[in-house]
Amino acid sequence: MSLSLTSLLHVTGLVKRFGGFHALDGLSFHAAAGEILGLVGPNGSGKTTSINVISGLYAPDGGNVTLDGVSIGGIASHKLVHLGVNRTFQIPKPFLSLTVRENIAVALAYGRAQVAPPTAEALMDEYRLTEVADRPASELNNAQQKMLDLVRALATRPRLLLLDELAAGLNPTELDWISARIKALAQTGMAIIVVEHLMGFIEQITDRVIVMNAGKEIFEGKLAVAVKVPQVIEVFLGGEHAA
Amino acid sequence: MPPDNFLMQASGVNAGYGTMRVLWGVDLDIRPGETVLLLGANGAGKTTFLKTLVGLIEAREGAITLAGQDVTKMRSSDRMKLGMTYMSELAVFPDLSIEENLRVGAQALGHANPGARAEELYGIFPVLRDKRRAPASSLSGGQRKMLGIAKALAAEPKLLVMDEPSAGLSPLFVKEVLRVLSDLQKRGLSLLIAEQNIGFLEVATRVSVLEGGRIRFSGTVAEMTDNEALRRAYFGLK
Amino acid sequence: MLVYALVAGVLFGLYFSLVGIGLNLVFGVMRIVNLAHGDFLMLGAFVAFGVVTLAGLDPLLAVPVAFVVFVLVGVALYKILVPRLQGSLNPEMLSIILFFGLSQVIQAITTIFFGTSERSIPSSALGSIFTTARVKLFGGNADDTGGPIEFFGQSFPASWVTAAATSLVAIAFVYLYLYRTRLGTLTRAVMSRRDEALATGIDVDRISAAAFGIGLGLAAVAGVFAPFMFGSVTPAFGADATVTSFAVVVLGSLGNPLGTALGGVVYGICYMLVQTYLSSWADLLPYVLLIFILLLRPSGLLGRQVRVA
Amino acid sequence: MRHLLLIVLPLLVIFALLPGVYQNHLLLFNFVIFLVLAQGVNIIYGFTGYLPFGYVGFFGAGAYGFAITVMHYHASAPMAVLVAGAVGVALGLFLSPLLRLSGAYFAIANMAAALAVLHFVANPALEDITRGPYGVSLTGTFNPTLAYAAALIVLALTMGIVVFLKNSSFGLALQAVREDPVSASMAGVNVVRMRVIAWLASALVAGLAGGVYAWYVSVFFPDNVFSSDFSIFAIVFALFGGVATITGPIIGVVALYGVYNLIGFTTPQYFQLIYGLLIMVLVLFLPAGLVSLATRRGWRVP
Amino acid sequence: PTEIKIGTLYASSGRYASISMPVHSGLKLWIEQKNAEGGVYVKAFDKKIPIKLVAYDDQSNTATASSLYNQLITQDKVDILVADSGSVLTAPAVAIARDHKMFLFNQTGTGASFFSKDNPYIALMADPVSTIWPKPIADFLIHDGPALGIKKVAILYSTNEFTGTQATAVRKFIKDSGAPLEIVYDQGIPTETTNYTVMINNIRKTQPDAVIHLGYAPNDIALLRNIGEVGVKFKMLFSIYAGLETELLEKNVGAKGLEHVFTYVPPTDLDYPVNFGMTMAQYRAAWNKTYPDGKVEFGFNAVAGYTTALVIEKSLSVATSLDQLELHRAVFSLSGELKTLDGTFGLDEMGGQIGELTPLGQIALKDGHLKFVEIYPHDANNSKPVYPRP
Ligand SMILES: Nc1ncnc2c1ncn2[C@@H]1O[C@H](COP(=O)(O)OP(=O)(O)OP(=O)(O)O)[C@@H](O)[C@H]1O
Ligand SMILES: Nc1ncnc2c1ncn2[C@@H]1O[C@H](COP(=O)(O)OP(=O)(O)OP(=O)(O)O)[C@@H](O)[C@H]1O
Ligand SMILES: [Mg+2]
Ligand SMILES: [Mg+2]
Repeated sequence: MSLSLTSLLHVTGLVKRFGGFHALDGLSFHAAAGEILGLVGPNGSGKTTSINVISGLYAPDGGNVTLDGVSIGGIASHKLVHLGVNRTFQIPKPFLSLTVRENIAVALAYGRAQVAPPTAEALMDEYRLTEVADRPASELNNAQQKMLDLVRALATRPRLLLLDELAAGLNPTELDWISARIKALAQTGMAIIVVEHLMGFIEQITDRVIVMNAGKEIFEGKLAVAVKVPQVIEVFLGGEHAA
Repeated sequence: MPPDNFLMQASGVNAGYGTMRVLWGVDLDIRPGETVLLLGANGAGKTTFLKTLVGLIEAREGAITLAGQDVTKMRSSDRMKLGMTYMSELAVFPDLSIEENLRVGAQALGHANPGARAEELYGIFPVLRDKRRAPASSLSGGQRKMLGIAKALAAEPKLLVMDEPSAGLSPLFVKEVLRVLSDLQKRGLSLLIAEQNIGFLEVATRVSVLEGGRIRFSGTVAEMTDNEALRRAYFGLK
Repeated sequence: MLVYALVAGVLFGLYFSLVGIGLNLVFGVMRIVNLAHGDFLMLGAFVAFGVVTLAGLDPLLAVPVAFVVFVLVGVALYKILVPRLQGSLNPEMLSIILFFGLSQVIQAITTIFFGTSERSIPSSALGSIFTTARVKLFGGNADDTGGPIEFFGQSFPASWVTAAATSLVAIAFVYLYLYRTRLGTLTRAVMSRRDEALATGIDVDRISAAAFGIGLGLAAVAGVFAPFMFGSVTPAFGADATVTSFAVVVLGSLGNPLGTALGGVVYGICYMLVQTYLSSWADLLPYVLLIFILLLRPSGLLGRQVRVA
Repeated sequence: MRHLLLIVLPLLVIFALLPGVYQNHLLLFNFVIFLVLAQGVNIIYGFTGYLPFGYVGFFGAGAYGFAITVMHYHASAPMAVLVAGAVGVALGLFLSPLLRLSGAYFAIANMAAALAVLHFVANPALEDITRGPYGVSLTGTFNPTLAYAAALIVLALTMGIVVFLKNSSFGLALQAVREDPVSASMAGVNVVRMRVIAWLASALVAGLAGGVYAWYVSVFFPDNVFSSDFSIFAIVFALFGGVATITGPIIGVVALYGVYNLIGFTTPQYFQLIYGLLIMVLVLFLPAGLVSLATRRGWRVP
Repeated sequence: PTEIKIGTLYASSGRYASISMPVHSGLKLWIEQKNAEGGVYVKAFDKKIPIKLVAYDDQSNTATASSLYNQLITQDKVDILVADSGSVLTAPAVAIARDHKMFLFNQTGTGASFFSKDNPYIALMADPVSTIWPKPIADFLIHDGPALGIKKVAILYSTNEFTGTQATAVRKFIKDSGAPLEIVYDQGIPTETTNYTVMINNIRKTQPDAVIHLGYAPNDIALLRNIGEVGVKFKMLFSIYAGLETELLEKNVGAKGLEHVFTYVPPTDLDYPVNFGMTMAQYRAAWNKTYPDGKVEFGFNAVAGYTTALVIEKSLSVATSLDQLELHRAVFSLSGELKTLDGTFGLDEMGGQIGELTPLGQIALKDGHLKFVEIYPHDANNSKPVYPRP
C-alpha cells in the first residue's frame, strides 16, 4: 500500500467483532492532513463501526490504528480527543437538557485544543445556531442537533475529524452550504473523513473515496472511477447509477 | 367534491412546542392513491406537521379529517386504527428483535397474521431476515431505516406517513425503497412523505413546500419543476 | 446440610421470584419505581387473612381473589396517578416520590383498620381444599394436613412447596403474557420506547394500565403466601419486601421474567447457604453477592449489552 | 460568587440565628442535616444522574467513624468529624466500581452496599471495634452547641460544592456526562474521573454529616444511623425541590420537612396518612417539582 | 398547676410499631383512668391534678424521634418525659434528656449503653436488664439439666442488643458454672430473619438436648411455625415471647405449637401481689374494656406501659417537687418497695431494672387452653417439666 509521507491516520487490518459477526474484517486505509476522504458503502458495511473504533468508543479486536505514526487503538475517547481526533454521530447525541451554549462550553473547556479554538459565538454563528443558543438541545430539530454535534467536535480543534452522515436530511441548498464549510475546514489542514450516502455530495467534496463492503475496503480512489467498478455498482449503487 | 373523497384533509393547522409556535395555518390534503411529497428547509416544520397529523402533537387550531371523520381531538392510536401508519425519525424499538419490531408494527393495528406479514417483508428487505433475532439497537443507521419502513408497512396501511425515509440509506436501497413504494402505490396506497431526496419526485403525484411553518407551494411535480425559484431552492439544480 | 440448604434455597428463592415478578412488570417494563410494591404484598396478605377469618376458607382461594381485586386496583391507580406522572420531565424519578407517598398512605390506612401487631394464618389452612377434596373423594384422615413434604429424604414446609409452585405458574404466566400474546408484545414495545410506541399507533395507556394492574395483582398473590413464608405480617412489612424485590428483579435484569426467576433462585440459594455456614452474616452476604454479580454483569444476569453509537 | 452571597450566606445566617429564637434545637439540627444530605444527593444525582438509594451508607459509616475515633483513640470531637468525612470518602472510593452500573442497577447496588455496611458494622463479631449491635454511647464528647455549629460548617462546605458545580465548567461537564457519557468523552471529558470526583464529594459530605450527627445524638445503635429513612427522605426532598439547582433541594427540605414536622407536632394521630397524601397530591399537581413553578414561567432557577 | 404534662412518643407505624403500641396503650389506659378520678395525687402540691398527655408519633424513625423528644422538652415543657419503647427508639432520648436535665422514664429500652454511674437522668421501668434476665434458664440447665439428661445445648439468638445480651449472659452462666453441659450450637442471626427452616435443620444435626432461642416476637413466631411445619421435635425448646406475648403467639402459632415450650413466666400469669395499682386480673379486665377490638394484644408490653405509669404515679405521690432530680430521688426511693402487677420494682445504682427475676416455666395445654407451669426457681407450687417433649 502507498504510504504517503503526509498521511496522518493509518488503519491497517482492522477487525471488530460483535459476537461471531465480523463488523470490520481487515479494513485498511489512510488519510492525510488537509484531505477529505469519503468513506462509502452499503448499509451495514461497517462505516460507523470503523469510526467508532478510530474514535476510541470500541477497542479493536485486531489490526492497528495509528495517528502520526503512534498507535492509538484502544485508547480512551477523551484522550484521543486531546490528541486531536473527533467525530460526529450518525444519530446526533447532544447533551439534551443543556443549552446549545452550554453544550459548546463543555467541549471548549475540556477539549484541550492545541490551537486556540474559535469562540462559542463564532461557532454558533458559522453553523447557524445563534438563534437557538439559549435553548436546551432537546428542542432542536434533527439537523440542528447534527450541527451542534459538529460544533461540539470543532470546539476541540481536531486534526482528524470523522463525520458520520452529517449531511443526511439536508436539502440541496443546505448541502451546498455545508460542503463549503467542510472544504474550508480541510483547508486549515484538518484531515476529514466523510461517511455519506449522497453521491452528489461525496462527488462535490472528496478527493478520494474508500468503498467498503462487509467490513473491508473494496475500492480506493476517485469516486468517478468507483462508480464504474462492477462490484461497487452491484453492492452499493445498484442498477444504472451515474454519479 | 364530497369530503369523503379526501382520504386526509388538514386545514388551518397551528401547532408548536411550549411557547413556540411552529406551524401557522397549514392546509394539506391527500386523496386516495395519491403520493404527496412534503419539501422544506430544515426547521420548516415538516416533522412537526407530520406529528400533528398523526396525533403525537396536539393541533392548537385547525381541523384534521381522516376518511371523512374529524380526528382533530382523537388520540394517535385511534387515528391510526383508521388505516394510517407513521414512520418516525426514530422508527424502531431498540430493545426488541427485528422480528418483534415487525410483529409490533403489524399487531399495533390488529393485523390478523403478523408472522406471515413479517415473512413477506423479509422478502423486500432480505438484510433484515439475516438479523431477525438480533435486537434492533445493534443495527446500523441504514438498517434501522429499513426496519422502520418495513415496520410501518407491516400493518398494511391505506395511508403511510413517512419522515425522511431515505436519509441514511445507500443508493441501492433508496432505489429499492422507491420500487417498493411505487408497487404499493399501484395497489392503492396513499403516501405522505417528508423528504429531501429528489429521487422521490419519481413516485410523487403532488408536491407541497413548507417554509417557516406555512405552505408556500402546493401543486403537481410538473408545476413545481416549472417554478424556477423553487427548483433552485429545493432540487439543487444548478 | 448442603443438600438441605440448596433445596430450601430453590424453594425459598422461587418464592422470592414471585415476590419480584410483579415489580418486574411495573418497574422493569413501565419504568415506575414502585416503592409501594411491598405494601401491595402486605395487602395481599390481608386479603388472605380476610378469606380465612371471614369466610373460613383455604387461603389458596385468596390467590384468585387477590389477583383480580388488585388488577382492578392497579388499573384504577394507573388511571389516576400515571398520566400525570408522565407530564413531568423525568417520570421515572418522580415515581419514587409519588410511590413513597402511596406507601405511607397504604401503611397508615392498614394500621388504622387492623392495628400494628403480627398476624398470620395457621400453616395447616393452606391447601386445605385439597385435603377436603381428597377426604371426600378417597376417604382418609382430614387431620393430616399441613405436614412437611419430603424431598431427597429431607422435610420442607408444605407451604414452601405450594408457594414455589404458584411462583412457577406466575412466572410462566408472565412469560407467556409478554412473549406469546399480542398485548405482551405491545407491552414490550412500550417499555422499549414509549414515544415510538405512540408513533406506531399503540394504545400506550391501555397497555400500560394492564401491565401495571397485573404487576400489582401478582404482588398481592405473593402477599397471600407471605404469612407462611415469613411467619407473620404487620402493616410495616412492606418496606423490607420492597427492598428484596428490587434486589431480585435487578439481579435477574429488568424486564425479563426469566431473569426474575433466576434472580430469585440465586438470591434464595445464597441466602440459605450463608444461613447454614455463616449464619450471623446471613443478611450481609446476599447484598455483597448482588453487588458482585452486578459488577460482573452490569445489566443483570440475563441482561444484554447495548450499542453505544 | 453571587450565588454564595445571595443564597448560601443568608441560609447560613438564618440557621445560625434560629437557635436563639426557637428552642427545639434538635429540630433545627435535623433540618441542617437533611439540607446537607439533600444537597449531597443533588451533587451525585443532580449533576451525574446516579441515584444513591443507599446514600445513608456514607452517613452511617461517618457516624461510626466518629464513634470509633472517639471511643478507641479518644480524639477530640472536631477531629473525629474529620475522620468521619474521611471514612465517607474511603467508603466512596471502595464503592466506586459501582459507578460502572447505570440507572436502576446502580441505585439498587448502592442500596445493597449500604445494607451490607450496616450488617457489617452491626455484626457481633466486631463487638470490640464497633460495639456490634449493642450500640455506642459517647457521652464524653456530647456538646450540642458545638455540634450544631459543626453542622453549619458542613452545610457551608456542601453548599460551596454545589455552588461551584452550578457555576463552573466542571459542573457543566458533569451534567454533560449525565446526559450522554459517550458524547461527553468526545468533548474531551474524562468520564470516569469526573464521576468518581462527584461521587467522593457527595460521600464526603454525607460522612461529615454522619459524624456531626453522631456527635450530637451520642447514644445510638446501627439501626439509628443506617436507617433507610435518611436516604429516602434526602432523595425525596431533593427531587421534590428540583435537582441540578442550588435552591431546589433547599426549598424541598424546607417545604417537605417543614410540613412533615408540622403535621407531626399538630396531628400525630394521622401523621403518616396526611403526610403520604400530601406528598402524592404535590407530585400529581406539581409533577416537575417545586422549581417548575418558576421554570414554567421561563425563569431560570439558580 | 392545673395539669401535669406527661410527654411521650410512640410508633404507630414502621418496624417498631408492634412493640410500641401495646406499651403506649398501657400508659394511655392509666391516664384515662386517673383523669376519670380527677387526676393523680401530686405530693408537691398536695392535691389531685389531672394529667395531660402529649404524645407524638415518631413512626419508628429515629431522626424524627430525636426532634420530637426535644419538642416535648423545649416547646411543650412537659413535666415528665417518657421514652418510646425498645432500645432503638429510646436511644435518641438518652443524651437529650440528660442534656436538658430531664429525668427519662425509660419503659423498655434495655440497652446497656444507656446507663452509667454519672447519669442520674434515667431509669428503666419494666424489663429486667438483659444481663440478668436469663439467669433462671441457665440455672435450670445447670442444676436440673444433668438429672434430666440434658447435656448438649444449642443457642440461637438474634443479633440485636436485647437478645444478643441475653445470649451472652446464658453462655457465660453456663460456662462459669462448670456444669457438664456442652454448647453444641451457638449462632447469632440477623434480627430481620423470618425464616428458620435451614437453621432448624442445622440445629437438629447437632442433636441438642435443649434449644434456647432468644429473639423478638416475630422471630419466635417464625421459628415456632417452621418447627411445626418441618415436623421437628426438640426435646426442650425455650423461647422468650411464648411467655411474654402469649396471646400474640397463640394467635400466630396456634396453641399446639406452644405446647411444652419453655419460656419466661410472664407477670400476666404470675399474679404478683401488688401494693400499688391494679392487680393483673383487674388490669386485664380494664384493658379488654378499653381496647375491645383486639388490635393491640394484651401481654408483657401492655404490662410494661402500665408499670411505667404506676412508677410515675407513685413517684409523684412521694416527690416533694417536680424538680427532675427530685423525681430521680423519688423513683429510686421506690426501688424494692413498690410492688406492682409486674412484680417488685428494683433499680441498680445506674438505673437498670433488677426487680423481679422472671421464673422459667413451661406451657401446658389443658382442654385447648394454655397454662403456665412454673419450673424454676423451685417453689412450693412447682411442677416437674415435661421432658423430653413428647
Ligand atoms: N454493538 C453492535 N452489536 C452487534 N452488531 C453490531 C453492533 N454495532 C454494529 N453492528 C453490526 O455491524 C454491522 C456494521 O454496522 P455499522 O453501523 O458500522 O454500519 P454502517 O456501515 O455505518 O451502516 P449505515 O450506512 O447503515 O450506517 C451492521 O451489520 C451492524 O448490525
Ligand atoms: N421537541 C421540541 N421542542 C421545542 N422545539 C422543537 C422541538 N422539536 C422541534 N422544534 C423546533 O420546531 C421547529 C420545526 O422543527 P421540525 O422538526 O418540525 O423541522 P423539520 O422541517 O422537520 O426539519 P428537518 O428537516 O431538520 O427534519 C424547529 O425550529 C425546531 O427547533
Ligand atoms: Mg453508519
Ligand atoms: Mg424533520
